[in-house]
Amino acid sequence: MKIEILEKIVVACVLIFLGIIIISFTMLTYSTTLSSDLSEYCLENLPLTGAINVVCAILLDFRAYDTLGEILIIFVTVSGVVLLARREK
Amino acid sequence: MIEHLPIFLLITPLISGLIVTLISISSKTEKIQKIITFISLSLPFLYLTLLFQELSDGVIEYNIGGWTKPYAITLVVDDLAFALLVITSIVTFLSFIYSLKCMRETGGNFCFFYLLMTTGLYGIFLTGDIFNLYVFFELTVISSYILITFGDKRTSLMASFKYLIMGSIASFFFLLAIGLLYIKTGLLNIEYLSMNIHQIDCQTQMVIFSLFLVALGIKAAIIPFHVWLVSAHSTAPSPVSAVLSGITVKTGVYIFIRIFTLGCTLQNLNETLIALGALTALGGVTGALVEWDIKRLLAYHTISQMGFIIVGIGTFSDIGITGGIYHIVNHAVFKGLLFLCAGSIIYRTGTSDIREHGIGRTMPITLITYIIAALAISGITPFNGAVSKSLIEASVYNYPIIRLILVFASIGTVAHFSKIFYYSFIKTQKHRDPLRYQEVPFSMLIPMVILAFLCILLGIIPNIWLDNFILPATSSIIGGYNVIQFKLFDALLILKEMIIVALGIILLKVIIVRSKDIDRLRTFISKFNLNICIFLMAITLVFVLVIFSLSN
Amino acid sequence: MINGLNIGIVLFLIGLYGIITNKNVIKMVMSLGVMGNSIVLFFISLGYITDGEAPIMTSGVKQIVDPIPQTLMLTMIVINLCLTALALTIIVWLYNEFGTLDMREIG
Amino acid sequence: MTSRIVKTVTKDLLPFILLFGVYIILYGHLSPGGGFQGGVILATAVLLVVVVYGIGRFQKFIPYLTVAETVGVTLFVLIGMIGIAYGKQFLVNFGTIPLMNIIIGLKVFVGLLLMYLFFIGWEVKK
Repeated sequence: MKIEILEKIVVACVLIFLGIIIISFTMLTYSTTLSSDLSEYCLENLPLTGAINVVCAILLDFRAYDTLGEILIIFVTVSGVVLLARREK
Repeated sequence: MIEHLPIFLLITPLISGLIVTLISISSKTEKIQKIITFISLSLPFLYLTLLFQELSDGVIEYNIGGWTKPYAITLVVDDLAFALLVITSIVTFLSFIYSLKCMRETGGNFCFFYLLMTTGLYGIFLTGDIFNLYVFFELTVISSYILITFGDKRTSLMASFKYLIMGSIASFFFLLAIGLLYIKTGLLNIEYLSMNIHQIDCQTQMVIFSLFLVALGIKAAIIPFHVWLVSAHSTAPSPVSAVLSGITVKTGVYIFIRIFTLGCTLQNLNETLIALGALTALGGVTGALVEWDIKRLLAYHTISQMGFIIVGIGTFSDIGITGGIYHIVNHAVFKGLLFLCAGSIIYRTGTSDIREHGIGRTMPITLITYIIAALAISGITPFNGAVSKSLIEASVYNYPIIRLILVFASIGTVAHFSKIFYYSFIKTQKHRDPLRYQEVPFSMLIPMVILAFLCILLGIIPNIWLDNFILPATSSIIGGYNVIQFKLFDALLILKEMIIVALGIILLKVIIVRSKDIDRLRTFISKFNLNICIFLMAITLVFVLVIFSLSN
Repeated sequence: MINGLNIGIVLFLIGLYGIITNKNVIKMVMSLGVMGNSIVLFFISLGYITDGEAPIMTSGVKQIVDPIPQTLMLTMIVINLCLTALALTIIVWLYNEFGTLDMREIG
Repeated sequence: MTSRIVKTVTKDLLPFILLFGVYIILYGHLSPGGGFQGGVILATAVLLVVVVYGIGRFQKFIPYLTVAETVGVTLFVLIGMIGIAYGKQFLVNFGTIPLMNIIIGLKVFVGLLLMYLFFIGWEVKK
C-alpha cells in the first residue's frame, strides 16, 4: 500500500515538473487580433462557398477532405462495433 | 484525367470497400467480395506506373476543392512519397493474396477493414497537410485495432486495447504539437510549415519537437514507447502482421523524415535521435532473447530494425537518410516475407512456439524463402539488408560507440534467426503427422516467392535502385545529394559479415546454455507493462526537454 | 498566466497522470477522455480572440474568433468519440474473456 | 423505466427534439450547427425512446440502418466525384454545402444509433 502511494507521488512530481517546463517555455496568451493567414484566406473566399457560417464552410468546403476522412472513421468504427458485438465467444 | 491520379489512388480502395459492404449486406457469398478487393488492390500498380512518368517532370501536386496551395489541403507526390506508395501497394497486394486461404472464415468483413486500412495508408503517404495526416493516421489505426481482433481470441483483445491506448496518447501529443505550430505560424501545410519553422522562438521549438518526438516515437516504436508493438504485431493474423510491421510502423518514421529534417535550428536534436535509435536497435534484440514465440521474436526484431532506421535518419546527412529510406523499403520487404513464412508454419503446425515446430525439410519453398529473408535481415552481402545497413553504419562514422552498438544488434539478429532456423527447420519432431507436415497451398506460396525475389533483386543491383528511387527521394527532403556508388562485393565487408555470423552462432550457443539468466531477464522484461511504459514516456519527455534547454 | 491554453496543458497532464496510475481499464479510458477534452480546450483557446464573436458572418459582425481551430476540433471530437466507443466495446469483450477489469491481471 | 411520467414526457418531447435536430442540420450553413451536431441530436432523441420503451421494436431496423450508413458514405464520395466529372478537382463546391450537411446528418444519426442499439442490446442480454 505504501509503495503505491509513493509511486503516485513520484508520477505526480514528474508530471508537475513537465507542466512547469512546457508552460514556462511556451508562454501562451490569448491573441488580440486574427493573425492566421489560413483564416484570413477562408474569410476572403467565404462568399464563393454560399455559406455564412464560417465553421461550416471550412468543414465542408475548404477542408472537406478532412470531413471525408472523419466520416470514414465513423463508418469503420460502427462496422467494428457491430462486428465485435456479433462475435461469438 | 491524368492529373486526378493521386486522388484515384485513394478513392479506389475506398469505393471498393463500400461496394464490399453493400454486397455483404445483400448476399453471403464471399467470392465476389474477394474478386473486387483483388482488383482494387491491383489497380494502384497501374496508377503508380502512370505517376512515375509524370514524376520525371517534377513534384505532382493536387489541390483538393480547387483552392490555392498553402491554404487548401494538398496531395503531394514527390519521390519519397512515391517510393513509400510503391512499397505500400506491393505489400498490401501480396498480403491480401496470402490471406485468401488463411483468413477463410472471416470473409467479407476482413476485406472491408483491410481495404479501409489501405485507404488510410495511401492517405498518409499522399497528404501534404499536417492535420489531414492525423485524420488518416486515425483511419489506419482504427482499422488496425479491429483487424488485430481477428487473430487469436483471448490475447488479441488485450493487444488491441494496448495499441488503442498508446495510439490515442500519440495522437493527443501530435495534436498538441500541431496546435503550437498553428498558433506560431498560422499554417497547416507541411512544406510551408517547414519553411517558416525557423521564425518560431527557440523555446517553443523545443517543446514542439519534444512533443513530436513522443508522438512519432510511439508510432515508430522507439524503445521507451514500444510496449504496444510486440503484442499487437504478434497476435494479429499473419497477413495483417505483415502489413502492420512492413508499412504501418513506417508511417511514424515517414512523418519523422518530413518534419524533423526541415529547417530545424535546434542543437543536439541529432544526438538525441541517434542515441534513442541505438537504444532501440539494441533493446529490440535484447527483448527477443527470452522469446520462444516466432511472431513475438519477429515483432521484437521490427523494433530493432526501426532503431537502425532512426539512427540513419537522425544523422540528417545525405548518406544516413539514403540508408534510412532504403532500409524502410528493405524492411517492408523482408519483414513482410518473414511474417508470411511464420504464418505458413503456424498454418500447418497450429502453434507459434518454435520448440514444437520441427518441420524439417517437409516445406522446402517456405524453408528457402525463410533462409533468404533471414540472410537479408542479418545483412549478408548479396541480399538487400547488407546495402542499407552498411550505408547506415557509414553515416555514423563519427560516433564509434553507436557503430559498436549497431554491430552488437546485428550479432543478436543473426543469433535469433539461427535460433528460429535451428528449432523450426533443422530439428524434427518425433511424432510426425503427415497431413500437418506438407507445403502450404499455392496461393500462399506466390506472395512469399515474389517477396523473396524482391529481396534478391534489391540487393544484387543496388546502384540502379539508389540512382532511380532512393537518391531522388533523399534529394526531395534535403534538396540535393552526392552520388553514392555502392560497391557490392567488398572483401572487407564480407569478412566483417562472416565474423558477425560466427559471433551470432556463438551467442546462440551461449543463450541455450545459460537459460537461468534468460529466465531472470524474462521477469525483468515482463515488468514493462503499459502504465510503466507511459511513465517512462513522460520521463523521456522531461529528459529531452532538459537536454534541449541545456544545450540551446 | 491562467488562461484556457495553460489550463488545457494542465488538464492534459492530469489525464496522463490518470492513465499512468490507474490499473482499471475503464478508468484508463476515462483518463483518455480527459486528455481529449483538454486538447479541445487548448485548440478552442488557441483561436480565441479578446472580445471576438462567433464566426458567423451576419451583418454587423466586426471581430470574429479564429474559425480554423474550431473546425479542427469538430473533426477531432468525432474521432475521439469513435475511439472511446471502440475502446468500450473491446472492454466488454475483455471482461467476458478474463472476468476482470484489472490491467495487472489481464496482462 | 416504466414510470408513466417518463413515458408521457418522452412521447410529448420527441417531436420537438426531432424538429430541433432537423433544424440544426438544415440551417447548418446559416446559423450555428451542422450535420454532425444535428445527427447527434437526432440519435439521442431515438436513444431516449429506446431507453424508455425498450429496444424490442427497434431490433428489426438494424439491417436497414446498416444500408443507410453505407449509402451515406457513398453519396458523400459521389458528390466529391462530381467535381472530377466536370473537369475540376475532387470535392469542389457547387453550392453543395446544404446537401452535404444533410448527408452527414443522416450518416451520423444512423451510425450513432447503431452503436447505441448494440451497446444497449448487450445490456439487455446480460
